[in-house]
Amino acid sequence: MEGETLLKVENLGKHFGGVQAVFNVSFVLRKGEFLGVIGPNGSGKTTLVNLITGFVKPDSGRVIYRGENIAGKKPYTIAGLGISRTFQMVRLFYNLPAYKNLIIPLSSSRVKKLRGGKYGERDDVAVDLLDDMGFERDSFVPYKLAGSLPHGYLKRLDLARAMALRPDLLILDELFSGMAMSEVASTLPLIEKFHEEGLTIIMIEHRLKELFRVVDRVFVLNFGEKIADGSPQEVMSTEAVKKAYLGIEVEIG
Amino acid sequence: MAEVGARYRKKRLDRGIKARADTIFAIASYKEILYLLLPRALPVITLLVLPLLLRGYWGKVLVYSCIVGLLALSWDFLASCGLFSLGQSLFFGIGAYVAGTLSYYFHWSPVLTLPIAFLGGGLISAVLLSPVLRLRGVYFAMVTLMMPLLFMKMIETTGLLGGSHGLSALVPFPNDWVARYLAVGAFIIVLFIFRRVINEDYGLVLKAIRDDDRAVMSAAINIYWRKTQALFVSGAVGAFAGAFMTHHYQFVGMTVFALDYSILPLAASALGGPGTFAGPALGSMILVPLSETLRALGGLRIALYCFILILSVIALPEGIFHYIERKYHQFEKLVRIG
Amino acid sequence: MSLLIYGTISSIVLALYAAGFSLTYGISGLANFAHGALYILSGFIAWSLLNQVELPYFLSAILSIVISGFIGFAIYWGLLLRVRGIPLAELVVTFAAGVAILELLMWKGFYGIQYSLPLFVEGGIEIGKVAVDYQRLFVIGTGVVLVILLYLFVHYTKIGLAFRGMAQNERTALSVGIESDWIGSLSLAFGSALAGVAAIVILPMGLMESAIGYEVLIYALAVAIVGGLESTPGIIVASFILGFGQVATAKFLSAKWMIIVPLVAIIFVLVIRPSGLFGKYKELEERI
Amino acid sequence: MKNKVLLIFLAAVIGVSFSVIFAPSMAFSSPAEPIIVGVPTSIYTPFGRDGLKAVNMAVEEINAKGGVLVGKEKRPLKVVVSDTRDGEPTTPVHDALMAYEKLILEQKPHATVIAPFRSETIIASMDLVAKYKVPQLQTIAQTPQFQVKFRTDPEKYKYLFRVTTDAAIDAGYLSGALDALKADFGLNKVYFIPQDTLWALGFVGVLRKHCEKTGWQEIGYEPYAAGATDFSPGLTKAKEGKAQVIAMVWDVPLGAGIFSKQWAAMKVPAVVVGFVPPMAAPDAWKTVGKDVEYSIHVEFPVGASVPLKRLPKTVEFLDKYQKKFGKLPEAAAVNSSAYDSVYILAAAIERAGSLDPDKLVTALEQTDYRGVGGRLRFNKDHIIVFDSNPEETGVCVVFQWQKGKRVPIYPAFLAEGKVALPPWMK
Repeated sequence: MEGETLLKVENLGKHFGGVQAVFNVSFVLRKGEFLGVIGPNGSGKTTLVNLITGFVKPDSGRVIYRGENIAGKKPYTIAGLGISRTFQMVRLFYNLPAYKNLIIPLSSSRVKKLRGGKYGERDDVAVDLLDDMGFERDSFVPYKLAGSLPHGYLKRLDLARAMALRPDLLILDELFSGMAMSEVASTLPLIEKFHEEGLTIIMIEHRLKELFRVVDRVFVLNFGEKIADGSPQEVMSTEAVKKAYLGIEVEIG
Repeated sequence: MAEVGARYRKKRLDRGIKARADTIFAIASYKEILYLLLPRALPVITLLVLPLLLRGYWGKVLVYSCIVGLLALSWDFLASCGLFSLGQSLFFGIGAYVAGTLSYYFHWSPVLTLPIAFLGGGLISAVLLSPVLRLRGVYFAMVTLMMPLLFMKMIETTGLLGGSHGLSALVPFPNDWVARYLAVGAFIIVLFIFRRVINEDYGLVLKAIRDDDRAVMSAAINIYWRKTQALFVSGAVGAFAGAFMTHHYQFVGMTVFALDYSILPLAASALGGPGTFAGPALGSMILVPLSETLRALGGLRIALYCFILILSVIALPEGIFHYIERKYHQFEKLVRIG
Repeated sequence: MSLLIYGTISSIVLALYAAGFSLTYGISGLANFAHGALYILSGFIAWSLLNQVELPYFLSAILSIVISGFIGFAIYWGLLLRVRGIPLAELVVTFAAGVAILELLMWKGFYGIQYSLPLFVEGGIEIGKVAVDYQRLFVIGTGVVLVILLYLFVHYTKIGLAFRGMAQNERTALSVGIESDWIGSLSLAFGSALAGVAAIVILPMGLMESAIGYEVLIYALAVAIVGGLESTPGIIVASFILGFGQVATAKFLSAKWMIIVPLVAIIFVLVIRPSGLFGKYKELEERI
Repeated sequence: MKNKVLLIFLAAVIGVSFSVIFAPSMAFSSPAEPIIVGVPTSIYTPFGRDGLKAVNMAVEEINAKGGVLVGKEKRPLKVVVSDTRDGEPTTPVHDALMAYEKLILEQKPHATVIAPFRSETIIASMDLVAKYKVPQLQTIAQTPQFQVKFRTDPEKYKYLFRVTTDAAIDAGYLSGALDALKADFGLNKVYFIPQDTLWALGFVGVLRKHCEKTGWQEIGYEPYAAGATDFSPGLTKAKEGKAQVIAMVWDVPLGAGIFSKQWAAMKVPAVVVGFVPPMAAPDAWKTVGKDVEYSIHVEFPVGASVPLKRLPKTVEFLDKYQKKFGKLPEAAAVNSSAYDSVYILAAAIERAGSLDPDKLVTALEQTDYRGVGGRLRFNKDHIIVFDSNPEETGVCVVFQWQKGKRVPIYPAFLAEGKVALPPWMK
């Protein structure tokens, strides 16, 4: 699928003390593309996300989003440009009701621009969003304290929080980790739906099976370096990847 | 009751008036309306009546309580977005000097100086402290602690703004009633505006910044700008308090930056329960009259605040307001065991 | 010449003020706002031991240092234990404790001309036509020795290494069996003792007054902010900047502008490099 | 459990405070209702502490004689104290004013003596006094701002009186001592170190003018902040410039103490002349050390701490004081004023025959009282006139430490010795 370039990462690099977390990584992401990022633990996936979203300042390289270099910009600026992310360890406001969690992104200037948030309306919007995520509006779930919700719900709440920004690029950092099979099964279609609606998505995942079902392209990191990039089939057939994932054989469905 | 206690036990229940969220109520009767209004109406009425009852010195004390109350409120507003100040006297002093200068050199009346001090004070505070906002942890507290003390020394040594002699014989309030009701009024208004704002989306964001600034940033919200706004609001309120005292005593001197104006609000907030505004307000209404009754002790009073402060931080972190609130919303009944 | 000498002196005085504070903070992340109070308190303790218990000067000096160390220790176990780990609560408690101490001193009437520690050695000498009294030279000596000792202590003794472990990473330190509360209390004790040392060498140059407690705290904080909270070199450099700055202003401008120096320095540093000259810039640079 | 305890504690606290709020003000009536004399001052400072002792002494003496005659009946005096704490530089002036106001509103004093310590508190309190019309006889603060503000509205501020000297007077006396030094030993190099507050600057200002006129050579003039803690720069300059006299005026104990010690330690070969309480105090020999020897100080007014053979009243006062309290007053200033002010007040009340403030003020204005400080009369600014003749005005004295004794050396009619030059300057 040929679309205009949305995000262009050029030999990005970052090290913490001695550890080279990300080394000279480059890739191009087209509009409407669904990119999966995989790699063994500690291969720098999360750091890559932090670099793109501005939570960590890169030592070298550029991140070009819609033609402008956003490397080293503040996280809120980047988010304001439409790059929204979820966290591997969900960051939520546990002492707020679930739906109130969405008020924070909804009251950002970006959303104001896109949606014109008049007072009082936001609560309804929040509840709608949660309804889409599977928090039935008429149950008590959306109004419960976030802290009292089970882990699966929190993950989806985090996703809802990310979506509340009306992002152009959604980055999912191991969304499925710790989710029950059934929850994954119910969440995956949501994400596919977003994609079909034209949202560009980067998905970092350990559950290769689910990942490969939805992504167009996969991109493998190992020790902070890109070792493969391409369609799931070709990627998994390359030697390097086989070595990296020693012993894991994946059937591609 | 002993034999009752044998076969019954106490059971605490929340009054079932709240539906779903905190903001949504299911009101069934006048009784419940009263139940909701009483805790809000009662203090207001009391505060409005007190100036008429109190004679002589205790009228002054009421005014002073309100001033400290304002400082405590401004402290709590800052704290609500994670900015922990040890120097409310900075805001107090800035306001006092803005008003004092205008009144001394241009003989402007409070009608002008108070609003100017309110806005100007907020502005100055925000500009002065905005660099610190980028830092985490104790930095903000440290800087806010030193700033006023350094300002005090600076005015003393350089002789600027009247130096150690201060500016005196400033324009007073027309009469005592104006002063009293101005203080009480400002106090009530600020209290209710703050309580309202903090439950709005705006306040929600502020509290979110306190809880987890990264998550807020990932929601495309410029936390530094929000913090600066909070700084402005808090500074403005503190400055108003200072300006008021300036006119009330027709004098402003370097000691408006003194530690007392930082400790009192802090102690009041810790005692009443930070994060609720009602708590700090309540706290100052207790602490100031208390300290006046103990004036004979001289310097010991300050020490006493400190003990109260320590005690409430260690023993009752939630503050007395939360406690009262909880008690108000719960009722106990005896239920038969088994 | 006199600029050099007196600049050095006041720099070292500042360093002594700040040393204890930053030591405690560097080790256990405790901002001990009772520092100034402990400083002047140990001064008064020494005074009472000297004039009321009538111990020899040397003994009462040592004792007062030890005592203030113990007070720090006690503050930790008595007050801080329950709020440990909540930085702001810690801060309020220490701050309140400090102010309480100062006000109690004031209230007990420790105020007046008679409260002053005698000089260690009367008189002074001339260094290149600049008169310096022995006490001030002694201050310089103490400062230098102290820094060296601290370095050795932190780098070569078991407990010192434990301190560093705690400073670097609390969790791992715990995992290798370093007991956090124990270290924390010790760090506070050491910090307080250092305050005591500073008091003993500096106070004889003048009178004692509980108001000094606040001043010491201010300067300690100023130095810490300018230098960067937990970095020892930062403290030293900062105190030299401020010290020489002040003396220079006194010499070339006028004595009354001295106080402006720290204020300007702080504002400047905060604008240029908020975490201090040598401080690690802790804004977002952490893995999440 | 802890919470319960805390809450009980708080409940008690609230109870107490409110019971006090609504309690009617205590107005017990006895056959002869006492005349209330308020003392709103900072009772921790040497000035306030010893001044208060002096006041109590005077009151006891008067009551022993049966009290003060108001109209027909004799009424005793009663002292009520309120600590303004304003001696501590960290105390907010507002707080001091509240303490003062509390005293006025709750104790209802008929007049106040001594009054606050710091100049700015006095200046600020003037409006308070004018508002409540309670005559105030202040005996500590000497700021020239008093006259300035007084003149802006004499009618409004008429309730304020000052029973002590003005900085200019003290300076005048010191210039006399300087002249002596010049005449006897040909000293002519002076270095000025005033405390950077109005009264001290005024004080030294007068000295400087005098020195210019009389051909002294000014080595340097360096005001220090009242909170200063290091005088080495100034002292070094003085030493480098070969100053023979260091004119020092300082009232804050801390700085003064540091100065004394530094001056001693640095062995600056010069005579200290001025007002440095720690060096002038009776026990300076002990606290500061033998180095105070030969230093010259002014005492205002006479009788504050140095007994003068030529003025029996001062000896009498200080003897009584020493008998009563065990030691002489600490500061070489204003203690006798506090003592005199009570008698002035009593006399005025008897003249007025009533306690009505305005009548009292008129009576006070006619004051002509021969007290410890000399003959005390108010000028149009409500300040006691001081000059050089105890028969006509109030007087001060200049003394020098000689062999551990404080020897009056100036003016001539009070001198008990001649000014001496330190051996290390010959």
